[in-house]
Amino acid sequence: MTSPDIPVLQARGLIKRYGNVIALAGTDLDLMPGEILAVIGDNGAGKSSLIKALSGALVPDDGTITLDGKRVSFGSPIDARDSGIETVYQSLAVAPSLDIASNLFLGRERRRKGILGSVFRILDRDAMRQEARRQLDGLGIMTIQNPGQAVETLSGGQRQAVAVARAAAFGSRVIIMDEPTAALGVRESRAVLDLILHVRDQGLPVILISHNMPHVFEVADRIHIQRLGRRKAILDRANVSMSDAVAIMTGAMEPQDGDR
Amino acid sequence: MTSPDIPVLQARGLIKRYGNVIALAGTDLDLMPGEILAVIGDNGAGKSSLIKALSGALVPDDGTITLDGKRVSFGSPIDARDSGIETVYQSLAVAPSLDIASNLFLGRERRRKGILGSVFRILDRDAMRQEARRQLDGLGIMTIQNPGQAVETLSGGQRQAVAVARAAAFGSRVIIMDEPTAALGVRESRAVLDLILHVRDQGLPVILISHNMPHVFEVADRIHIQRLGRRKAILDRANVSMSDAVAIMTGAMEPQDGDR
Amino acid sequence: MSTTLSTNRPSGGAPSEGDHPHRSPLTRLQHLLHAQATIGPAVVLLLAVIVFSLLSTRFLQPANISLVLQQVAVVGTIAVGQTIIILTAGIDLSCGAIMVLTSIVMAKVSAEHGLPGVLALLLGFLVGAGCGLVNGLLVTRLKLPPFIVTLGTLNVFFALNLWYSGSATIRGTDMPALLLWTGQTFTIGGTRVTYGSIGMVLLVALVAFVLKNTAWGRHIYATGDDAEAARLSGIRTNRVLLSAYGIAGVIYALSAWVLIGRIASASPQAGQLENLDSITAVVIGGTSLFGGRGAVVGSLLGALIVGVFRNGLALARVDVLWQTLAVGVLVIVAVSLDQWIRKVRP
Amino acid sequence: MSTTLSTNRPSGGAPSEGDHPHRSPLTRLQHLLHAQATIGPAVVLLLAVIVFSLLSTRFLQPANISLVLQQVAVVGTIAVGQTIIILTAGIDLSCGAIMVLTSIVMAKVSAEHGLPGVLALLLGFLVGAGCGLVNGLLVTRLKLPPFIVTLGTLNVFFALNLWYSGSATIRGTDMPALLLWTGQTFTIGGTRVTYGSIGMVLLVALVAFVLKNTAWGRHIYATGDDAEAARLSGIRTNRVLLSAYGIAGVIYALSAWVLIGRIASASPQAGQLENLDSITAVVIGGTSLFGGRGAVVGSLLGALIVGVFRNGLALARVDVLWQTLAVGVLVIVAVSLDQWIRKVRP
Amino acid sequence: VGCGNGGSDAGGGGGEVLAGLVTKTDTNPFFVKMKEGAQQAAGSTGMKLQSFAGKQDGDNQSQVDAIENLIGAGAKGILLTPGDSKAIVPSVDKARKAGLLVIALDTQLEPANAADATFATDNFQAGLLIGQWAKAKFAKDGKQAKIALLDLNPNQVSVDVQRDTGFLTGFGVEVKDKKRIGSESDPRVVGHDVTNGAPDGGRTAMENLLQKDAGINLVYTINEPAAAGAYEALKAAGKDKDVVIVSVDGGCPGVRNVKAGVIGATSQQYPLKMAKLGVEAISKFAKDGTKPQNTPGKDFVDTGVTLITDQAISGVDSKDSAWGLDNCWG
Ligand SMILES: Nc1ncnc2c1ncn2[C@@H]1O[C@H](COP(=O)(O)OP(=O)(O)OP(=O)(O)O)[C@@H](O)[C@H]1O
Ligand SMILES: Nc1ncnc2c1ncn2[C@@H]1O[C@H](COP(=O)(O)OP(=O)(O)OP(=O)(O)O)[C@@H](O)[C@H]1O
Ligand SMILES: [Mg+2]
Ligand SMILES: [Mg+2]
Repeated sequence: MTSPDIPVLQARGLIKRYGNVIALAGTDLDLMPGEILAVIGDNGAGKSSLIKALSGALVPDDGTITLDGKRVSFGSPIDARDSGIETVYQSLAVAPSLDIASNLFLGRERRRKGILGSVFRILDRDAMRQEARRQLDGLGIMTIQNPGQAVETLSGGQRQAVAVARAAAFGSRVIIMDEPTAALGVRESRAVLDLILHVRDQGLPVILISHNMPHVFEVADRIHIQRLGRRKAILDRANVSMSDAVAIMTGAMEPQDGDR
Repeated sequence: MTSPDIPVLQARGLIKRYGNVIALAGTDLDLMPGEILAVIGDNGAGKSSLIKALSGALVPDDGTITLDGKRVSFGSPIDARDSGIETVYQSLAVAPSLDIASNLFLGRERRRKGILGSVFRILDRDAMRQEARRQLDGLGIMTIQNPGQAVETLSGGQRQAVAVARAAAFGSRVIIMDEPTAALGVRESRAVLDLILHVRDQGLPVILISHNMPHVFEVADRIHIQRLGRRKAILDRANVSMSDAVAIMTGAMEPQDGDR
Repeated sequence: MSTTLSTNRPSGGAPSEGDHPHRSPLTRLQHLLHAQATIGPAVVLLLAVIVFSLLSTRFLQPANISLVLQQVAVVGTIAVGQTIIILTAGIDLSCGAIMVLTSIVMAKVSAEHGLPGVLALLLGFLVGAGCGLVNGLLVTRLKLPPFIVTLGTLNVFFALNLWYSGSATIRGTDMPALLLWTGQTFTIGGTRVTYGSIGMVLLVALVAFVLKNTAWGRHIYATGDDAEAARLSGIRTNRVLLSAYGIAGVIYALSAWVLIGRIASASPQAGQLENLDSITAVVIGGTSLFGGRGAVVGSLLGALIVGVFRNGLALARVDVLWQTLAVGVLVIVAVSLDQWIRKVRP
Repeated sequence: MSTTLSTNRPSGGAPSEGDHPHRSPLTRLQHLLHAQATIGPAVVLLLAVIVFSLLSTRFLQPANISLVLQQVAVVGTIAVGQTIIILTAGIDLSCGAIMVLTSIVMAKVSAEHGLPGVLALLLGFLVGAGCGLVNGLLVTRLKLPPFIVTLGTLNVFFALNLWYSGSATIRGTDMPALLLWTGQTFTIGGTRVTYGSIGMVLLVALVAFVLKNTAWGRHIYATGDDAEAARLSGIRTNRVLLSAYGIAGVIYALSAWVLIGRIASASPQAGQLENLDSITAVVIGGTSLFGGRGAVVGSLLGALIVGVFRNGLALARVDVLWQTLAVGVLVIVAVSLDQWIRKVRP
Repeated sequence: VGCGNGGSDAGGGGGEVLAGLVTKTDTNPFFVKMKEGAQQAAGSTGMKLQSFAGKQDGDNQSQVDAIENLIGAGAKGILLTPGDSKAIVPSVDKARKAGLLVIALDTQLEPANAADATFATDNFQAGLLIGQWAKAKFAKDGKQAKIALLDLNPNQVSVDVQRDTGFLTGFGVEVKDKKRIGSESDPRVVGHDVTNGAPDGGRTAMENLLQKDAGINLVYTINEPAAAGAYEALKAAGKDKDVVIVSVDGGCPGVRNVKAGVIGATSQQYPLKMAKLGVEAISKFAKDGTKPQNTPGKDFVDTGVTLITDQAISGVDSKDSAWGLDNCWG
């Protein structure tokens, strides 16, 4: 389905202004099949804005996005989701008062079989619970005992796990994660990193935003450096040191020609 | 004023329950004069609850707190603040619609001199602005140009800087920071770590909560490991490896006797 | 180090608050009774009933209970629509005005223009839906707070009602029987019950079921909980909000039907107090004004609590003045008690 | 690597929205005019004035302007208290009931029990403060939403008013002159102005100054913005809330004084519409119902907008029915326009 | 079923006869006085009275609830001042079917015979009287009238319409539709505005009408509180000496205002009398089942209106304010 040379997801010249703040100043992005692409940058560099544009949560003022070589334009997160792009937002985007299963299936609920589902549009709650259970088990999330539990009763780490599980369960083309480990403990972070590797190994490309350099250098295949609303450089993890990446990121060093 | 052998801040057997969740299961804490004490632990280990108890934001169900050897009991954050304990909370605790100067002086506003201040209780806004400017400059926070700017117009990093500046400006006995670098970029985190070292060098002890082991091992003098609502171990940074600390934190290893 | 995505809580996890996939009917019932949002108002209602039945022997007579059901039918029906709006973190001050307008439309087109009852009803539902959609469009397109939108449309709809009706009450005797049907009674176990009361109870059951068992229902909760999170989760929140206001409008039209049956006429002066009354019912019923939490069954209980209170005080021959005062105190006490009950739960 | 705590924004920082430490009076004025919360309503008011002065030549006559000021004096005064409450993220439905109760107390103790005017006023202020504190205590102690608390106390205070007054109006001729003073006029440039109108304007100025220039004022905003953050920042939020309700109560008592002067009597039937009217003024004035954002000057403008509208429509001989409709539309248009103006600002 | 025979086991009252009073509101002093009158009459006839009220003018639903509660409580009769005189009829029918005597007070039902009896002021007559008086006064003074009408609210409730059109008719203005306010097209009428029957509304309405036409010299008001507010507006505009205010009610503060020259003339009505007659009728009905008879030639028992003015004009019957004070209510 995807050729190894055409980027799965490509952005060109994305621009987004908020009043007189320019969040994206014409940024590019290339995500190759099967890779983990890390996006790093200072606070306010436009990382979240970039991935929001890719996931339809934000409509850019200008610029183009292509998915598997075909131009797309996402008017809402639903459009991106329908194209197989799943996103874990920095703000998590879960509904605290709903249970885990409802959250997992939010916006793509399963309906009962037969007339009950097609005409009366009744949800198949049991099926969703069981499926949620299976998903969580599959990801090794064992501490969540009851998929009928309200998300607001979960710890921060468990909530993060639900958001990640949702993306992993439904993503069919691309998975995007915006600082998924920011609030997590060492062990929980570890589990998320393992999950990212696991997803990649199944052939799905992943975009990972993180401020944690050791994490980035552990899992990323390539590193996209965002600076002042633009892509400053794109580095191969194998060919760059952590300190050089940080130096480019903060503007202390200019990237080499080959990196641009 | 403080003897090097008596802990500045000491907690014994703090207990806090939420319904049938036990956030603190009888935890201890010792902060020695002039040290940076890191508190690490899994998500939900009770770190935030512990420092909330120390800063008066939460009244423990049981247990004692002593400040410079004298027993204290804080009914509200104001009590702790009046005793010289300043805290940067995980949730930042700033008022977004107020300007930076107002936030810096929130709850301890400067009043005009003379009758205007004493009787009519009119604020000395100019003095507060100037003082805020001085504080921010002193901390090297140069990108905030105008202390009259509303905090909601600041970036996450700049907000964090305001919260840290407030603690640094007013802390006279102890400064507590709950994950101050969680949302910060590499450079911004660096600045906060430098600030912590700077404060310690001026003789103020600091409690730092963080999930970032490299940060912890860079600045901490001692490391308090919180686990399941209790202090599991207390380690000297010089004598412990990062992987051992993480192993104890996650329960994979038992601490040695000397560490308890 | 573990390679599973697992987190740990000191106490072994929060109490389970949802339902388990496989349960006996009894467990289901038990869970229903303990559902967070309705246990409080149920206890308050029980207390009120106990107290009033001690104060007056008439209180627990079937005829009186049927009476209370009739008396709360209108506000109880409106409260169902109000609950949906409040669950989306909105508030509807225009509900009463929509009800009056639709009742006048139903009555007038049939009484004066000779439209058959069914068509008159249908037209009324259309008008109700239209008014609701106006609210919904203003909320979603202009991004105005619902409080303000409905504060404005409250005046607009009420003025339209006065204009269309010429401020004249339309008598039931001029209307087709269908419009008055909600006021008809039938007998259960020797007690007369109106179709309107039964309609209210069925509506509550239906909406409770829909909120729980359809995607739309889940989306109402998710949108009210955190609209931005819901949008990012792939919910078309604007569409959800619009449909919520539209459906609430239809429910207000239903309440107009109940109202016509109840007073056997259509009065353009009605409905001016229904906004605060329905909000009171919803709030006493345990639904949060901040959205995303609550249940429509609670609102029915809330309406019943107020109804039982008014009726009980009247039977106990308490003066109107003190009834007003007592209802004020009731609101505060009932909501405090509800909050306290929730805290006490494990 | 830099050792300073510095962050970077692509565009060089957000626009400066506060005031600079040193400015000329002119710059100060300019900043005042451009203050976020009041530019919108000011523009709306200006537009309304322009339109109505084109519709009727009488509109801009000083006498008519003085009239509008008198007509909004009561609701404008109440709106000051309402603004304080809304700034704390609350809402006060009981404001009108507190006003009537205090007006009756002031009038009755002086007219029937012969208390001197000063003492009657003082007692009125005490009652107002007491009612406000009851609201405040229920909000802070029981942690109930202000909407519910004041929905309850609204009934309680109103019932107390009816009970204490025996529903009888007290005539101005029986009262000491001081109580009626707010209705007295003096002449500025040939135009008669009542002390009540001037009192409202001064009150707005005073409260605006206090909110901006005292710690208490800052704490009101901080508490409304995010109560938990304010508490953690070392603000005694309960005390702030309590004082806000208490002071609002005193302001309602002031509005009672203005009311007595305006109608030269004390009527237990007054004040039933003041809750929604004052909220309308506050909301049109650009204060957010979510708390923490807004200004009391905006509320005065909001009250004036509604007053100008009603007066202008009456002068343009618009029927009362359509006035009701127009006010409904006004609320929505004014608030939309305000939001749009804010968006347009750089 | 349950309702009708509910009366036989007559509650905790120990055989006492229960009568109900349902008023439009419990805030208007008119109804408060009516309640007091009924209470007194009930006391002296050995009955028990329970009163209810709508929450505001036109609140039909609360009145429906009240009637049902009274049927349920086993009342023998109900005194009712209907908030919506048409919409309440079906509930009244229900009560009558259940064997209760229903008497309309103050305001007639539509149709009037829906109640067993009506003890009311003829509101049209009340308006007519002040209209006739004003016409005679203006004729005598040789002035051309410019009229402002301060009505209740935009809802066109029957009392409001009857008084307004009665006044205009009495004054000799041709009213095209006696069932609606504002159907006339006489140039002498400057305009109508609404007051909610309260002083503040009266003042604002007067102010706005004065802005329309500063030459207004005759003001009709729905009731005396509105008149008091209108007077304040006129005083502030310096016109209180040149303008004649007429009103309806005859409450003691209103009559005092007649005496003070604030109000030129008012039509006094008698809520205490209505209430007393009503209670007595129920008492009688409870004893022997007889129902009251209407005033000959009318479809209700007219409790009378009296024009109260200190500026008596020949040709128009009136009493002075001293008499009015002796007979005023509250
Ligand atoms: N909704 C918004 N309104 C106004 N400005 C915004 C908005 N969202 C983002 N911005 C601004 O756009 C710029 C880029 O923001 P963005 O969130 O994309 O940065 P980021 O790289 O994700 O930062 P962080 O590492 O702190 O998450 C910032 O200056 C931010 O203040
Ligand atoms: N207000 C509260 N109500 C109920 N439970 C709470 C509350 N605050 C904390 N808890 C529970 O107490 C336990 C300890 O929480 P705490 O916030 O202290 O953990 P933490 O160590 O700071 O975690 P993190 O690293 O995620 O910040 C958790 O299980 C949490 O769910
Ligand atoms: Mg981001
Ligand atoms: Mg924490």
